[in-house]
Amino acid sequence: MAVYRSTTLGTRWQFDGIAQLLAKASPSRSGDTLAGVAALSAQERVAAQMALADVPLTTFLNELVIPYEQDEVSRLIIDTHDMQAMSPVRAFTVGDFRDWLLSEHATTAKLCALSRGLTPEMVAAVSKIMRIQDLILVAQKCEVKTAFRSTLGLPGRMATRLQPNHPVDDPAGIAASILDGLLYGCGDAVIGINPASDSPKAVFTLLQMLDEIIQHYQIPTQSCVLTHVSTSLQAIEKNIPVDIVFQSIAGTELANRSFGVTLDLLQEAYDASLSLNRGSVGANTMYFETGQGSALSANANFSVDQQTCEARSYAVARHFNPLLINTVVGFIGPEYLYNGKQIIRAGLEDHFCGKLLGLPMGCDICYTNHADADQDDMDMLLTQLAVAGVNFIMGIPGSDDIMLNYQTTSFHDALYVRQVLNKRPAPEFESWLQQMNIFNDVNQLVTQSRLPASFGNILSHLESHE
Amino acid sequence: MAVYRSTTLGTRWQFDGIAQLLAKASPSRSGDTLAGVAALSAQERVAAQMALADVPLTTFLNELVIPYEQDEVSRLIIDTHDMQAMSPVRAFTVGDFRDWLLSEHATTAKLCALSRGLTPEMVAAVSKIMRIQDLILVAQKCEVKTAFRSTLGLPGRMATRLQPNHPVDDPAGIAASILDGLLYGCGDAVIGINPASDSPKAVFTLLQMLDEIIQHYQIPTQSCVLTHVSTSLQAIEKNIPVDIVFQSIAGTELANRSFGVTLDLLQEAYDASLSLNRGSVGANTMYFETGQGSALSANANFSVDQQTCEARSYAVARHFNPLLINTVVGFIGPEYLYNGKQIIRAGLEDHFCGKLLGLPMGCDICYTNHADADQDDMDMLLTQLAVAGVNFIMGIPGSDDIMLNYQTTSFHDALYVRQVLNKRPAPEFESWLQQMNIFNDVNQLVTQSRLPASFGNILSHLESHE
Amino acid sequence: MNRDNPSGRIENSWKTLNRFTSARIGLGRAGVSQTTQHQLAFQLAHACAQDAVSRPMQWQGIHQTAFELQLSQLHLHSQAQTRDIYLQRPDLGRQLSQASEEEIQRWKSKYTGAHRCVLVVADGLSSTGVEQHVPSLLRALTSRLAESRHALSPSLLCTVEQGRVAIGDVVAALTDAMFLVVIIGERPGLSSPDSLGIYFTYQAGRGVTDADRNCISNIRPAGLGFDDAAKRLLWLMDSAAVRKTSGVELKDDSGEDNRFSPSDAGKNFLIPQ
Amino acid sequence: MNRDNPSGRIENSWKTLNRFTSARIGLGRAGVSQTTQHQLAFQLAHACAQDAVSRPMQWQGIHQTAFELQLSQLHLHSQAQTRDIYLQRPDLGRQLSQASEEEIQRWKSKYTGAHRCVLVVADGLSSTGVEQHVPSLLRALTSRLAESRHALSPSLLCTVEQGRVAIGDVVAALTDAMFLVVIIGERPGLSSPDSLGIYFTYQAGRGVTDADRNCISNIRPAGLGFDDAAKRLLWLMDSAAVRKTSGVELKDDSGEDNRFSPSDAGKNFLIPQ
Ligand code: B12
Ligand code: B12
Repeated sequence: MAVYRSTTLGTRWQFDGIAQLLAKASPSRSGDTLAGVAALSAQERVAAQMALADVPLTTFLNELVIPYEQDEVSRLIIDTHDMQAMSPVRAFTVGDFRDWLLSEHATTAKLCALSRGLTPEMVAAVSKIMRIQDLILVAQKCEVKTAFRSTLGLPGRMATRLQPNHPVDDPAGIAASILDGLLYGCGDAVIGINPASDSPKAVFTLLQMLDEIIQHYQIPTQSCVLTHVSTSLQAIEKNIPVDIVFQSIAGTELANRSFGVTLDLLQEAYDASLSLNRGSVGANTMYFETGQGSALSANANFSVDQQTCEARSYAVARHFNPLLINTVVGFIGPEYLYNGKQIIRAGLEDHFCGKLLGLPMGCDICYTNHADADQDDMDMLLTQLAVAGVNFIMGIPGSDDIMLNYQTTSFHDALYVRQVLNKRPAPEFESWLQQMNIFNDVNQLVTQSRLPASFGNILSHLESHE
Repeated sequence: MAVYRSTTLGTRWQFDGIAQLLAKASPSRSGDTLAGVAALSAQERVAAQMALADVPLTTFLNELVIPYEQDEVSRLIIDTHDMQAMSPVRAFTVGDFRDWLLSEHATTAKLCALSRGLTPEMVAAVSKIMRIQDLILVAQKCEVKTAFRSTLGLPGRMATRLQPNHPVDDPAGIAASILDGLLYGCGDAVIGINPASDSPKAVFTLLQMLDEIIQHYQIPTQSCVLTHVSTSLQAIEKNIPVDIVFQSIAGTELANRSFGVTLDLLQEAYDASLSLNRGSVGANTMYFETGQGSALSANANFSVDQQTCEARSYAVARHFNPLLINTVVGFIGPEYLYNGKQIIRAGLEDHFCGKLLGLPMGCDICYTNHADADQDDMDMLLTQLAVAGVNFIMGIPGSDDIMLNYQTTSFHDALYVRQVLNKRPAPEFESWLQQMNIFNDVNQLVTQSRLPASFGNILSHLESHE
Repeated sequence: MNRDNPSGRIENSWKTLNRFTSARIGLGRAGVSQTTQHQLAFQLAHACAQDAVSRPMQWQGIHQTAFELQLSQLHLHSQAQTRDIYLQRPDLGRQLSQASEEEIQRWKSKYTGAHRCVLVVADGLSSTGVEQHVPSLLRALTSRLAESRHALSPSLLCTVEQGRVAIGDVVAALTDAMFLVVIIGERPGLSSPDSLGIYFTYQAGRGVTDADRNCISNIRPAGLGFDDAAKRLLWLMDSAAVRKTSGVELKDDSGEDNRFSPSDAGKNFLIPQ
Repeated sequence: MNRDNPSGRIENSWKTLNRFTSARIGLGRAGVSQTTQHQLAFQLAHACAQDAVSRPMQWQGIHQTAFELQLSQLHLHSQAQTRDIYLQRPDLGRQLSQASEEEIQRWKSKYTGAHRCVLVVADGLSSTGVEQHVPSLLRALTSRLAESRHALSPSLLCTVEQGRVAIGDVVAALTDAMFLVVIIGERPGLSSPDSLGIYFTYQAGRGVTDADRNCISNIRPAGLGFDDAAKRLLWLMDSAAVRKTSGVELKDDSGEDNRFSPSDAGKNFLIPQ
């Protein structure tokens, strides 16, 4: 195992192996402390960052944080690395790499071309020696475009996932949330339901329902039911209309197994979804969710710090050309990200790492009630991610998910970003919103007290049926 | 004393007097806890916010937080209140006022016209029931333009104060920092030195020096030496070139007295500065600094919460049509704002309150080494204030003030904002930067390794003299 | 607060749809933002939800019910001694204290009947939910399990303080149970501070992962009913007994109706009939 | 780290001007940002400066010097018992503990000589500065004050643990001193962890405000020299004795040269001569 050294004001430090070096160089967070891998003092952390800054990028191709033989994610990372694409930064140390990323040399085009030449460990490493403003500035230069029925990731735009969850998957309850979301201009990234139940039958009902709505109102968006990938496979077999296939993933083979998935299973699902050919403007068919701490929480982190594990999950995602990838940053709880500050930094790191690796990053800007965080923290992360050019965020009625029991961004929050940073929805969805009289032609919300005529008389219908 | 009441889930709460209600409704911060006025639980805080939301705005004209007879700041607030200007919001409660501010009704023009109809207590009150995104969204709609030799506060622009402090006011040391700052595009708000010494002679030397530099390089900016107002008066008497007169101010008469100032003294200084007529594009001649906690730290807070005290200092500032007002938000230390989160929220509150009151708000985005804060916190506040449209920020070499012993924004930080949010300098200064070959015509920094020719051969001159 | 409109507030007529969901729909707006009223209501709910996490648990009701149901009982403790430690050290919430392990061993050495199924009730993140709803859920479960074709009635109920889901694995290993049912307080939501989850594992024991479990979640009056939950669990257990597996390989095909009661519930009213 | 340029770093030739200032000038840039090297150097300095705040104070050196200078000494404590309390409760750092008040009273009841001036040394926010520089500053002060026309040599030196500036007022009140000189550790800066401030008050006592004090700040080797500081203080005290006031009404017209030593220092080189 390689040994890394540095000296600060006369104190000499030593780090055993690249995984330890990465962990000690990580900005402070509770999950790394829980895992026993965090730096023990601020000085030790800076010492590790200094040593890390001197590590050549190529080291990460030779010294793996989890051995090649032991982990299929490691194998995927190494086997798909594109040495040609890496050439502009191949001679760099991590410190040089940071400087280059910030420099005028690193244009949008160059960054796009570079992504397949980068590994998760390289981007995790450089993120650890970056300030928040660096994470924002570089991410803003990246552009990752994907499409299915709407085009996502275009400059000046930000999309939203409409998340109409319900504790017993009741179609009327879900329809109510969907209507509310659409009337607030939400849903261009995907209309995606987390099903409370694992029953295939319930999942199929929801898939059918979403498809009907999208078709009936001709909404240029896609549907997704966030069930286990194996259930989506069943649905596809049964000819249930599946737009986008979802799966939670993590950065180690073992953690993925605890989620009941392998790369093979994901490949199978990806192939199946592609075969359906349901996209109109593009063929990105997968949706992944990740979040710092999931590997550790499954006892499958191998002493790798949680941010590096997270970046490794992006290598898994990248292999399947997803339409969306979402870091659900404060979702698990304070065991992994203690407070608002840790959640904010983690969200910006994840977005940065994902974008550099060429992924269509979104962020579920969220917190749980057992964490030391509140709406102010979410506003901070939201505003900064929007400046950094996040592809999409969540949209949920009044920020309150009544099934997953956590708080994420509301429909109103997305509109706040549209207003203060002039961020537009996906182009196809934007036209639809204008047609439906939800937005006016300068993209201001015009929804008033009553439903726009474009929605017909569904409400009075309902009343009369009662 | 009026009593305010509310009920939360069956618990009944009572608040004695408007000052107590305001204090209990304040978002948590260490200074209010120190003062013994903070809410004792999250529920009590929300209960106070609910009661506060129901208070009519006119209440603040009748029930003062410090009695009229007892405090000249209270008298100033009441005597200069413009009832006519208040008419659009006169019938509102604090809660209505928040909704109106967020609504489309509150346009830039209407907000400008309203400012003299608002008192500090009204804006402090509404800020307490606002989330961070509200503080940003509303502040962004406000526009406060001032001018002297440069025009500040125009939309799409953000200025910087170049702060070239030195521990013994050494002119060469100060010149080195000024040059560095100019070469990084900094200094359009003011070139302002905090003198280490209180000696009038040293202050006069610095004033003379700044004037020479501005004249020699024809820089469309103004100078300021941040000495006590009485020393600036001496300088004016002695015909030393004074552009802008500085003073630290607070929100109560007693706190101002501990700073050695009264409204009369400030008026005298204001009149004297106006008489000089040195501005070329405008006649705003005053620069004030404030910061939450200063009244409490002078034992002069009268059990008023620190954010309300801070807003009251803006009434003092407003009376003298300042070119600049700067909330030095994390400057005093953790006794008043404990950590990054408190500093950030306070900075955004101050900016919001100042802008609503019609003031050209800037923010010294800063922290001390005894606070629980770091560069990441500063990046967060910086990014959000820039979105909110802050008029100006500080610029200092490498964020490190070697005389005041604290960290504030660097020249680089300002450029970060220019890049990610496309914020331009003051128009006159922008032209100058382009002439001097510091910025190119799309406002990108072009400074390279050597001095631009426009600075002549001062460096080689210096070498040859050694 | 003045509810009229000079302040520019816009209300939403469709907020009446909240008869179908407790989601915060139809809130209206002030500009693009939430109105003061809803903003403050949210803040209050958040203050209360945070309190719910640290609310201490009262076990009497559950012990009493278990007694009435004639279940053998053990009261156990994880290695997380306090709430504070529990929140910071999930690993400790997954391990039994030494004393608790010994207690199980004592029980086992004495127990002579057939023992296939163990029930574990852990406080998890919501003492409110566990306290208020576990008694009803226990009644529903025991009566449904009694119907089982595979004789799945539990022979032991373990209540665990400061427990996480995976602590059940240890209990199952020590008791040699083939069927493990963990009932646990889900983390409290803003509008759902009282929700329960059931995690079922066939042949649990150390080394098991979450992929080996099935989950029935959102059990509470405003969510999945207690008897519905019991029926689903019964189906899962019966199927596990036949297929000899649980987790991702065992889909919940119970076909239980997951509908709400109100008249129009269950219907996607967005598509005109 | 590779110091060449493919990474796009730009260095600044004028960084040599750092012979005039310890400010972080001429850092160069990566795009518009600080380079990795400077970014990490800053982080290290910050980690160290934070440590400096909590570093415990060693008083021996100061006591020893005072003893050599034949100053009467009292060692006192504020009401802030620990560093932690000190940081959160500035009000307690301004009050003397009961025991310390009594100690002063005992001293006063015994002291018979003429007593006009009291010296207070408080740790303030930088134990480093106080420990390292107060001995030299004390020597400079006592020798300068001995020159005073108004017989201002201090008759008592009080060292105060966990003290704020205003604690001197209490000492002055209890000792009945006319001249109060507080030497205190300024808050540590990133590049100046060792700075001292002197706060002087004429006729201090309870009820005095900061407007009544004069301040001489940034006393340290890289800032204002000890003897220069002493000269300024002497001037302030002499003038206060004449004008019977201190604070904003007493401007520091001492005219002391505040120049650095290096050859070009003191010159505004931006204006070609
Ligand atoms: C937190 C959470 C997670 C976290 C768990 C990590 C952690 N340390 O807590 C993460 C993000 C990793 C996660 C992942 C998944 N989850 Co989940 N999760 C939750 C959530 C929001 C709260 C759970 C809780 O409060 N537990 C109580 C505490 C005290 O338990 P704990 O011991 O601290 O934590 C354990 C459990 O949370 C368990 N767990 C969490 N999710 C799931 C899902 C399944 C199927 C199982 C068996 C166990 C399990 O894993 C944790 C570690 O052992 C629930 C929603 C709810 N209202 O409960 C959904 C929920 C349980 N999860 C669900 C699903 C579907 C998943 C995924 C299968 C999604 C996917 N397609 O990949 C994955 C994989 C799960 C796995 N096999 O490991 C569904 C289950 C539906 C069902 N009836 O089967 C729920 C109900 C949400 C939903 N409707 O989408 N989840
Ligand atoms: C913090 C600070 C403040 C804070 C004080 C509040 C607080 N609780 O700390 C605030 C922002 C209110 C402040 C205000 C001013 N300050 Co001031 N301040 C400082 C600073 C940065 C640190 C002081 C320190 O570390 N003290 C040590 C701790 C342990 O003491 P403390 O008991 O906790 O705090 C007391 C002192 O800080 C004192 N104090 C702070 N500033 C000043 C200024 C003067 C003239 C006096 C007599 C006392 C004083 O007031 C505090 C409460 O009693 C110094 C710079 C430095 N390097 O020291 C400048 C410094 C002392 N301030 C200075 C000045 C000029 C001012 C103002 C007069 C500016 C103005 N034009 O209005 C005002 C008014 C001061 C007053 N009369 O009250 C100058 C003094 C120059 C001189 N040689 O006289 C300094 C050196 C900075 C500078 N060069 O500009 N200040």
